Amino acid sequence: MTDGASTGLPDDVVTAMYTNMLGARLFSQRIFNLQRQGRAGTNAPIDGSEALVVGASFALDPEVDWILPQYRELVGLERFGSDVLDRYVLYCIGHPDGGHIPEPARVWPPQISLATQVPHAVGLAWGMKRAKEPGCALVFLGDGSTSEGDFYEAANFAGVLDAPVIIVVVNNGWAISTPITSQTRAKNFAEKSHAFGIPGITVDGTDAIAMYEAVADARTRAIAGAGPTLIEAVTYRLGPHTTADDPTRYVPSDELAAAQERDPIVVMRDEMKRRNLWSQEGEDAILAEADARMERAVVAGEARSLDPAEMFNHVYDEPTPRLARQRTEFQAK
Amino acid sequence: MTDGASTGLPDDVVTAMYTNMLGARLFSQRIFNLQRQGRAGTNAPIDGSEALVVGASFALDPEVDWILPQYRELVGLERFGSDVLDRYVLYCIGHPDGGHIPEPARVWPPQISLATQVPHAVGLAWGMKRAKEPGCALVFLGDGSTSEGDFYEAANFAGVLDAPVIIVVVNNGWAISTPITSQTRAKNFAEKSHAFGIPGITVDGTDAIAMYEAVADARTRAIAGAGPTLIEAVTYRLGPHTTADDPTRYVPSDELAAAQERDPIVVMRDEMKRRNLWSQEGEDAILAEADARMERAVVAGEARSLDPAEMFNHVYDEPTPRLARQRTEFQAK
Amino acid sequence: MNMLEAINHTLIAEMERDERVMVFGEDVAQNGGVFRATEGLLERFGDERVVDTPLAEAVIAGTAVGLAAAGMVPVPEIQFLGFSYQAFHQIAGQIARLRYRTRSRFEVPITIRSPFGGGVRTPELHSESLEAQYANIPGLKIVLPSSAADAKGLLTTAIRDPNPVLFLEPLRGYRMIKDEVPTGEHLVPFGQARTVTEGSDVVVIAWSFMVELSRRAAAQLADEGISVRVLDLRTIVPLDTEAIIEAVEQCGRVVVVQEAPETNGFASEIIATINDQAFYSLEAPVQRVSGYDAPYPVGMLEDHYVPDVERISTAIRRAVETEA
Amino acid sequence: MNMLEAINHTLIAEMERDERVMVFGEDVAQNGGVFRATEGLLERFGDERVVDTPLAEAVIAGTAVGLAAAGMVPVPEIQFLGFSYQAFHQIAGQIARLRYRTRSRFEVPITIRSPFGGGVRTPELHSESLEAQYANIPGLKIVLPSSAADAKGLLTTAIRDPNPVLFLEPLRGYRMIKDEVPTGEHLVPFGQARTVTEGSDVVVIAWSFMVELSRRAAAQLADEGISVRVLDLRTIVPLDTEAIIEAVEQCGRVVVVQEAPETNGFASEIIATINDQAFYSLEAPVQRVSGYDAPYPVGMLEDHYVPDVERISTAIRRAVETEA
Ligand SMILES: Cc1ncc(C[n+]2csc(CCOP(=O)(O)OP(=O)(O)O)c2C)c(N)n1
Ligand SMILES: Cc1ncc(C[n+]2csc(CCOP(=O)(O)OP(=O)(O)O)c2C)c(N)n1
Ligand SMILES: [Mg+2]
Ligand SMILES: [Mg+2]
Repeated sequence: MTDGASTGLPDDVVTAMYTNMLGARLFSQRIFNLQRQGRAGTNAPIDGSEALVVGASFALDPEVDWILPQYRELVGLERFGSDVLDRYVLYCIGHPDGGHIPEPARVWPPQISLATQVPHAVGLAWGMKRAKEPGCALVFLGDGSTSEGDFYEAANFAGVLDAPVIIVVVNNGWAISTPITSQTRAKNFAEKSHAFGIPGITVDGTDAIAMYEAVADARTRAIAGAGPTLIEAVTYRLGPHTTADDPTRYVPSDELAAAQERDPIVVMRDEMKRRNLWSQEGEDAILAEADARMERAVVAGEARSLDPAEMFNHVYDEPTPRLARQRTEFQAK
Repeated sequence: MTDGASTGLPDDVVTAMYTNMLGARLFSQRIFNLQRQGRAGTNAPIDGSEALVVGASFALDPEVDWILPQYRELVGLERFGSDVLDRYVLYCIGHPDGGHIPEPARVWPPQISLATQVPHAVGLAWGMKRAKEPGCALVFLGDGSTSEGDFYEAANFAGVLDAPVIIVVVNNGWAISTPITSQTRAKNFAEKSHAFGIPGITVDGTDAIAMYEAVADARTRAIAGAGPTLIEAVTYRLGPHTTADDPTRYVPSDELAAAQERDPIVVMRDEMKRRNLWSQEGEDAILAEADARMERAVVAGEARSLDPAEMFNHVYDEPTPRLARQRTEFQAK
Repeated sequence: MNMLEAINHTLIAEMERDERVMVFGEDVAQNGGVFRATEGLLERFGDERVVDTPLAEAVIAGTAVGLAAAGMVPVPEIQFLGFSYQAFHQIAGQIARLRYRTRSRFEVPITIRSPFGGGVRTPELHSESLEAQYANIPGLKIVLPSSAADAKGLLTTAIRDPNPVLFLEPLRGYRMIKDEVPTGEHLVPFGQARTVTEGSDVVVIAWSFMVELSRRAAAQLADEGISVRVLDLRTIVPLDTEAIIEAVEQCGRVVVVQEAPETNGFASEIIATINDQAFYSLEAPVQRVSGYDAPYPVGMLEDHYVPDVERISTAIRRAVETEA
Repeated sequence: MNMLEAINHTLIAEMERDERVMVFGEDVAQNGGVFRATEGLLERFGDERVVDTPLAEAVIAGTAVGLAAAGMVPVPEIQFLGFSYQAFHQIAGQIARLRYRTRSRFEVPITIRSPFGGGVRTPELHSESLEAQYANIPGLKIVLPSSAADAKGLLTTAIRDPNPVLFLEPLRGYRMIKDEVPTGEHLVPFGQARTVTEGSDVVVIAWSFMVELSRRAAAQLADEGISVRVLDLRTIVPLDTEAIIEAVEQCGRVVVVQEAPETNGFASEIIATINDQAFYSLEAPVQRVSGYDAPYPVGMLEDHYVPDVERISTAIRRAVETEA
């Protein structure tokens, strides 16, 4: 495992990352609560993935690089534009515009059909390479999702193409109730890279700086034309799978307790303290601001109007005659 | 690569293997010619795979083990019962009974949808393990087929299950016109085993004895409960992909010439000579007998009757009312 | 008993009856299934028969083929029907054909259970009604219970059937649908539609959760003096053509209701079947009520998308009002 | 020019016109495709635009999504339509929906080319007609040319269409179908059926290779004094409902021909559409001619399975003879 010992990252960057991580957890909790109040649908909290998401996003260039998330990461991508969170709130409350993260944010919407986003990322990287664009694509998928054929097919093809793509396996120990030991006998998820002939590394995913460095290295390689990298970011899912899940049925409490010791927020807070960047007031201010930011997102989201006939738009660029007929019938009701 | 140096295999076994290999090539050529005469459909010659097929089949126990072929191997499985060839001839001439290899032969019919047979083999091995049956399942797939999700998903699950399955990747350099370099960047196909946490070995697939030993070892492990093995058998496709293919469009002639030096029949003939088992008369007799055997298969196959209404049978155990109605209509025509 | 309980009880009963029956899939063992349909099976039957698989639908379906060849009776679960797409090549290309390809050397007594259908604010690909995409594939049987009693009777039949069965469970009905479930062994044969309510002016043909909505529409219209028969197909393959013909002959007017998109949904096949075999009994065109030809939408739109009692009632009125 | 040549020429023309167009798939580059549809493209456009992929249909379809997002116009080939099953989750679950999910942030100008259809003794899963399984999936357009000229005109339209298109090529027609192909730019709009032969007693509605057989049946029946109109749908999504209605109104009698299995094939949708919109013009039930509800069979049986001129003629006679 790459060690997360602190490096030359400037203090302001470290502070920005910590701010982002605190925000991510708060946003996630707020959305979770919205579901409990019947104001949002099923959603998956980020708890445990803050460091790896924020670390990765800081190592990328939002102007040229792309992020293709699974579903747990979107609350942590503030660096890629404030639209990401605003739209994710819409997504969670069930508004169709939630799937539309507007330009210039280079972030795809949540992917529910697991691992299908990996071929998309590889295709995108392939296209960027052909177009001689400067960036790369980074895709997140879970440990469980690595069992899907799409992951293997895409990672393998990425190798052949030397595509500028970074594949991040978020190993949080669980796929709903299924532990990684039921998922694979591979020594770890980085080992899977041997099947594709690409580099694979395991990173401490609770350490934002370690993640930052791993992604920065992979990005340098990708952009230099040296091809894809598989990064396994090891963490632990600190919350339930989603609002619909009861982890006490299957998560061993001692395992969870041990994982909480390595809570990514705590790890980063320690780094902040080590650098003399942390204070209670500072933390309170960050949280207050995040809270206000989230409040604005929710208020705007819930106020956003929606014509039910929107349901017929964007199926094609222009509706087929049949769809147009259905829309007319619907509106005549 | 495991070395194919000759071992303690008794002379009569070596002779039987050689006989089988010669037969396989002859059968394959005859079926190829049937297509040229308009008497059979598209088929894929075995040339280059004789040693690895025969070597594998000799390391298995036809009474308890199973073989799930791709499509190129069926002419080489005489050891699993003479029905295998007879039915394969029916298959190639387009008779539906060709897909039915009768009991007790533990061989599945050809698989056209590439790599889909790997999950079947893993399921079969899983079931045998649960039933505490003594055998194992061996599945063949091509180098190209390793790019399919089914291969990865199945090999990975096999690892988790400790299923008694042997996965043989026949690396013959090509998938139709696509060379292995366009298929993957993995160092070799045995390396893919790291993704599944199972042993992977590369074997000289032109050497029947080396193949025999590799499969025998894997079988011992499987039956002892030690789980699956991935075996890469390296050879070269000496003929066209199928009767429909023109390899001169893409196979470099020097590469082919080099491969012909390692023609598995020649390699085994050398071993026969080394053991003083070979004579021209012996070879002629084997070929004459194989020829007669094939002639019988073709005559019987072409004489086999077929009621067109067979088309409605075996869709279900009993036809649905609609299918029965369709059959009645068909017969009334 | 609700439908979920009926399914759970049936799985237990069948696993007790036949020790070849195996249940496997994502989160079915330790967690008892994300809806608890397989609750308690692991404790009862052990981890050789109740297995949490890796997250890979193709190999869930594909290993079922091999297990069947080894003499097992596989009852895999696909967590949501939308994810059966990942296994489509195994279901449509392999499971549906193995018997045919091998002239019955290999039987395929597989029952794939999977929830589907909308109305409960699930994420993308959790709600889609895909039965029509499977109905065009010969070799499968497709079963869609609409009551708890039928869930038991049809699941029992499915598990004992030597053919591959897609057993599709209405997500919205899991807990909402409650009815009397026969105790003891209970088998409902495939291909026998059920008359849910008697009626003579018009017949509404439906399956799965749309039966429940059609029943409500029928009850409502009874007050208006319209006598509505509701016919629950129960299985779409095999199809109870006789019951359809008989109902069309008696009522002359027909409504077909499906949750799936209009174009080439299974309603089209019902209409084609009526055209083929009961054309002269039709007094008016068949009315079809469907989801729209748009992907299943997100939460705020889904109640507009999925047919509801009002749309069904409107179609019924239109059917009876249309001139002969 | 035969259909294969028309396709090849069109690919060349479109790649010359628009350098964003990329062709990729199994054996399409070095080998020029197993049927030579992509012959010469590699030499002409280089290995950045014409790419042999690994043997993995899901990633062929899936990378097309990403390529489109990078501004390319992907024209992937699936070697045989039967193997699109391996990519079903990407085609049905992703390609068909990305525009909808993202409210058009991401367009999906992908044209998936794939041969299908029987009659030429191919191995298993090479001959299946699967169009109906795709027609129930909103977001796709489904195009099935029956002439070389249309192959050019429709493929040009497909490549320029900003929506995902399944472009399904009749294997049996690749070399057999030959006709005059307009030189220069030629676009055939989607959703406009083509009247292949004029006639007034009965209309035969077909698509892809079944159009050719229907034309032959029509020619044959002309001698018997039956005037048969043949309508080639060209695209089933979008569907030219107007042309269908008009033909039904004028002929009163209808035959629908498909190669796919009967149950829930696209013929069912045609019949349902006629029921919805031209019911009162029907003088007799629509006759449907289909493959059977069995998996596509092996070589010795396929000529019995696939509809032929005789079965179509019989259905036409039955349509005109049936009492009103
Ligand atoms: C193709 C597919 N199969 C099944 C599911 C249902 N499902 C949703 S999340 C999940 C577990 C995902 O685990 P993992 O990939 O480890 O991600 P995590 O939730 O742990 O971040 C499952 C099985 C799905 N969404 N997509
Ligand atoms: C799923 C699937 N995709 C594509 C094909 C078409 N096809 C038939 S054989 C072949 C190449 C197979 O190569 P490989 O696996 O290396 O086996 P080999 O023929 O070399 O023995 C292809 C692409 C197929 N049969 N199945
Ligand atoms: Mg996980
Ligand atoms: Mg090969």
